[in-house]
Amino acid sequence: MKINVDKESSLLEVKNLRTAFYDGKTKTEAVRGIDFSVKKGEILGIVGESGSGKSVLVKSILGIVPSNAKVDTGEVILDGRRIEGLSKKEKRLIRGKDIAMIFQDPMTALNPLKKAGDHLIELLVRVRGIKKKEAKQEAIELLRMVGIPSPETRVDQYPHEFSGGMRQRVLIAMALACNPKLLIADEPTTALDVTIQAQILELLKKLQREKDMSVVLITHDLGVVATICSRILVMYAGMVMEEGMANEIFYSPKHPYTKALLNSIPRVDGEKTRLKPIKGSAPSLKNVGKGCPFADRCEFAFDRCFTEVPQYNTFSATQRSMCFLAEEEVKN
Amino acid sequence: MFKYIFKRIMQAIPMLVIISIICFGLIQLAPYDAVDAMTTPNMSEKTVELIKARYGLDQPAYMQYFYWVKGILSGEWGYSIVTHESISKDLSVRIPNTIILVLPAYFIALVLSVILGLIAGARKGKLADKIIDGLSSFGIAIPSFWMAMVLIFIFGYQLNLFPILGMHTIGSEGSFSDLFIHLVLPTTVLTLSFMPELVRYVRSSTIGQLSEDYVMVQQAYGAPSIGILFNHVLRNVLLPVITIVGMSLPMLVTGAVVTETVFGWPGIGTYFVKSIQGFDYPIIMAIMLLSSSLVIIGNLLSDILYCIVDPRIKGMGE
Amino acid sequence: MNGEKNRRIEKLKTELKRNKSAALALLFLFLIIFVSIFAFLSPYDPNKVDVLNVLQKPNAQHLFGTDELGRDYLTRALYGGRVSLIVGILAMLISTSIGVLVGTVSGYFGGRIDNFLMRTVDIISSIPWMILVTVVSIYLTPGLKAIILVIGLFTWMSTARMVRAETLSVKEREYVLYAKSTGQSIRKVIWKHIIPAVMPTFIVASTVSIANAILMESALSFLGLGIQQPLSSWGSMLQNAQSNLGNAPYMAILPGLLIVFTVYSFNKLGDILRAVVEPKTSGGK
Amino acid sequence: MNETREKLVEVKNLKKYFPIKTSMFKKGNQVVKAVDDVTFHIYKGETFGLVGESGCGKSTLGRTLNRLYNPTSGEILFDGKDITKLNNKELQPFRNRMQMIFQDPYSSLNPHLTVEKIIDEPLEIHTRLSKNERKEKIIDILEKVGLKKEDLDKLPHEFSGGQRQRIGIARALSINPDFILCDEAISALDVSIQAQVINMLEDLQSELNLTYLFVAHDLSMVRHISDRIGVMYLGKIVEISKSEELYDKPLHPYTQALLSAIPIPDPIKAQNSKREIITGELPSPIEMEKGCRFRSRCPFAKPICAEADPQLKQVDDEHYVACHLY
Repeated sequence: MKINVDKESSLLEVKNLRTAFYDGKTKTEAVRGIDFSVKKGEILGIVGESGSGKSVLVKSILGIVPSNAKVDTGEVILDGRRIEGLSKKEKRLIRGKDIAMIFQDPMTALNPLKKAGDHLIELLVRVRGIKKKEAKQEAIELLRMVGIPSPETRVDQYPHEFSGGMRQRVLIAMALACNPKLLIADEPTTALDVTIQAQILELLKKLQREKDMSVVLITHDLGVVATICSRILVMYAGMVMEEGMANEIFYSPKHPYTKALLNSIPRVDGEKTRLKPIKGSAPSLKNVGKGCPFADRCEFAFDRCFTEVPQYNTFSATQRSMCFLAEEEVKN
Repeated sequence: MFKYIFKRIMQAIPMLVIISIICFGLIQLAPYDAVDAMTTPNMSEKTVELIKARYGLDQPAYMQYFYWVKGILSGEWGYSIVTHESISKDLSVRIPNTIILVLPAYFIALVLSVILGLIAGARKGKLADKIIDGLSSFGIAIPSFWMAMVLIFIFGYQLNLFPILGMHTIGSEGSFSDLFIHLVLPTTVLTLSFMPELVRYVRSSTIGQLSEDYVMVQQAYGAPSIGILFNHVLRNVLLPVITIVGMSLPMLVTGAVVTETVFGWPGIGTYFVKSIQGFDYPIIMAIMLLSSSLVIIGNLLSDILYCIVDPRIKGMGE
Repeated sequence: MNGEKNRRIEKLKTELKRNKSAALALLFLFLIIFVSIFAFLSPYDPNKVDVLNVLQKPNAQHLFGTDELGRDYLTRALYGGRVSLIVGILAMLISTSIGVLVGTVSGYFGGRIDNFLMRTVDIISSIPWMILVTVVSIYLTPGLKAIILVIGLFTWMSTARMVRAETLSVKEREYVLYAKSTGQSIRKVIWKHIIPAVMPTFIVASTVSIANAILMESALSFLGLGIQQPLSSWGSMLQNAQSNLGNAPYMAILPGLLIVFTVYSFNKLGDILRAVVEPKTSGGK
Repeated sequence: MNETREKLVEVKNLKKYFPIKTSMFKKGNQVVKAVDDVTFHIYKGETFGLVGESGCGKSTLGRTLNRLYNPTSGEILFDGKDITKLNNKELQPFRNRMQMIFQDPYSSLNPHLTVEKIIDEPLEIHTRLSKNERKEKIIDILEKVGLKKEDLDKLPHEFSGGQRQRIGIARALSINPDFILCDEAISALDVSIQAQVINMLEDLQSELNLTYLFVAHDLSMVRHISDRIGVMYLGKIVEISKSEELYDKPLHPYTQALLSAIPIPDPIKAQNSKREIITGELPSPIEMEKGCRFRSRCPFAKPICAEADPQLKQVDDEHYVACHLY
């Protein structure tokens, strides 16, 4: 295999990103100082349970956080350009053109009063500068590309005439219409049935290869990341607990949270063993303590874990983990 | 879609029948005899009998009801007890007068409300919203007659800019500019009294739509906020407004009762109030029947309109 | 339940702090209710004719002047407030009780009962209220009782619709399904599960319906179809004021402002209550 | 050995149709066949899993079985007694033996009631205990599900999703039922919390000798907790089998497709497994043609599949399948 140097370089780099929700005087920090990068042509999975901040993280990158939330600090570098330095309009133009996003609930993501085709045509005209007349033909092609049968008639149908899976395909077509360098998929299959989920994941994989895009896939389902992601970020309470290649995360996890998470899911094959749940429940982000956010639920936690946030320890060129225990391991 | 419209029409018919029965029942209950409206005290007993027979007033109630419905359908609405004038003739003069007043006021109010409501909704929590929303919640609390009195005092008594009574200056009945000058104050009052609720409706509907997922999706694809507002949100906001417009049909008759009374406008409102004060039952019932039928027809129209405009309903039942 | 009560009080406090106009409205309501209860403390008799002091402009003795019969205007306005508030509150009680009853029954039982009740609502609401209320009032002896009844009996339809919609959605919640599946009696299901869930709707609807009843009463009285002499309400005072608009414009100011502020305040009260009574359905966010 | 096992629930030819309202004048003759001629049984003390995609009728089947819905036709035998036609009063003695746990830990608890009152609801209906005795019992159960006495006076919103689900379980357990319907009971929970609840359900089962009907769409969880599993597609059970056997040797093409669609949390296996991704989507449950319902998506469809509705037949011990291939 020929190693493409360009492929190894980062498409997107995020540094020290912090986002919080404000309700009057109370501040709820959903994203607490996150660094990560997306390489060209990879599928990066971001895994986390509800409240881990994974969805807020990507919305912060795109600058589409809800009105009661604010990105406090952080640097986002896309293809060598710092996004902060750009004007409001330039920032807006990055969305769609460079980074496209698909969402969790395909049922509500399309304007009910606009035809499927109009959603695409609008984008083709605005982002790609295609003439309106030709745009319709292109829209049909896009629908065909995402596997919608008889796209010639479907293009003139309204969202309510599509099933959930088909709507998600329309949204993927919208993303493709922009020819983005990066596609962010926020729980794209959570609202869908397993058989439809398998179809959509297959489609994403195929499109990523054909278009040579980078994909960031956000999900709570470890099965989904294992199926299509090459690299994984494990998030908990607004922080990255562990980061590594898929094999590293699944076969030699370093962080107790990653380990616990893997232990708590049932196996599809082999012997039935008793599940090992994680004790307690997710921490409130309203009043976070001083220490490691997972300390309360961690079976290996010791005093230091409650008073100090651990630094990252690097295990390989690709794997790092935020835990004191790992520190010991590295030293030894 | 046609199936749905047909169904909807079939639903409206029994409603109209029930309303007509209620009106008829109230007439029967009323402490007067319908024949009084058509007779004068110096008519002979026999003439009265003849008239009774002619109008079917000697028949049992349900037969009278059919005669009555037949009369109404053929434009025969009975006579005033007080003036002995034909009600349908009166109405044909009064209704246009009310429409001249209400229609422009409603139209202006609608356009302004959509604009203001959109601005307020889009700038939720900002200064523009605070002003618009604050004024409209105050506006809802202002009785229209009081607003009319204030305007009359300022523009009529103090500044002497506009006439404060009636529709024409005596002697210049045909003049359009004269009519226009008379229209200014009552139209302003009506516009201002229609607006607050419409503004609040459009505002909350805009806020609701802006929090929909599809708006976030459009943002994620870099659509400018103005573009999202006009290309996407506006349609969704205007759609329910259609319903309101349809349901406002009866306003053409009863929308200005109080305002007309204050300004002495010779429309349905003053006619109605006068008939109430004079216990002129046939007129009261005629107006009640007319306005309720308009409500039902208005609802029907708005449903049909909705059904034509909304693709989600269009597809149903096929 | 104490925790819940405290939480609501807390919520009320923050809501009032955030929403200054609402706090003012609440203050105004307390004030207006207080002064109309203690209106009898006024040194003037609201109905005493004083021909020497007819149509006096506001002065030190008569803060808001006198009317065409020389009666102290402020005193009359306070007594008028009593009438307007009584009409508003009693009419609200009638209309919301009917509305909640019809709404829950209709929503919970569905089927034919629902069909019948909702058609009735449709029919009554297809007669414009102005027409309906005036028509019915001519069959009754005019006066305070009549106006309360008429407004109360013919304005419950929107409450019924709201409560019905709420009931329909609550009925499908899983805790109601559970109660049914475990054999709870219908009466108790409604009492324990449905009614508390429609309470917020009911409370908000009732403040708004006080406001609307006051407005309706004033309009009817203004047209001469409502409160009759010697009793007066703000609406009937304005009717009086209209004929004296040329020579005593101040007569229109006080009752008008009182109506506006009272109605506004009741509506605002509804807004605050909406924020306070909504139960917390989720933790965390 | 199986002959001697006692059946707690037996369902015979159960149908549940929902009419579709087409007009206000005539009741529509169109129906959704949510459950269409289903026959199966649940042994005492076992966990029977019911899987299928949304709209397949699994929840309706569960709820009809618990008599939350009135069945259109067919028979439900509970502990040998036909409860299909009993009215509310006659059902009362069965109501306390059949309990339910719901999917949504938010909407399954009345937000206006305290934990004590929530759990007290079934106790008040089904027992003659005094208020104090009931309270003692409630505290006892709370501890059993891992909550504390101090939680009695709290309202549901003060708990996390997992804790709320525990309250729901405590409510179901309070009157010592034999049978619990778990209707997507863990679907709304986070992965790490799901495991807590599943373990607790397993412990309670062995301690109290409970029988579960576990309705879910998460196939790996169902495999984990169930002894036997039924697979539903458009209102029909297409396959019933012991859970290991079902996953090792699925017979029905739909079961095969469903299982191969499960994303495996293991990168090497996931990438090596040859996944049979079925095309197409669920057809409308209203316009059902005759013949096998799966044939529009089935890779092995034959002419006969369009002709006759395949019946459930036994192919192995405790393994039933409804497919013309067998």
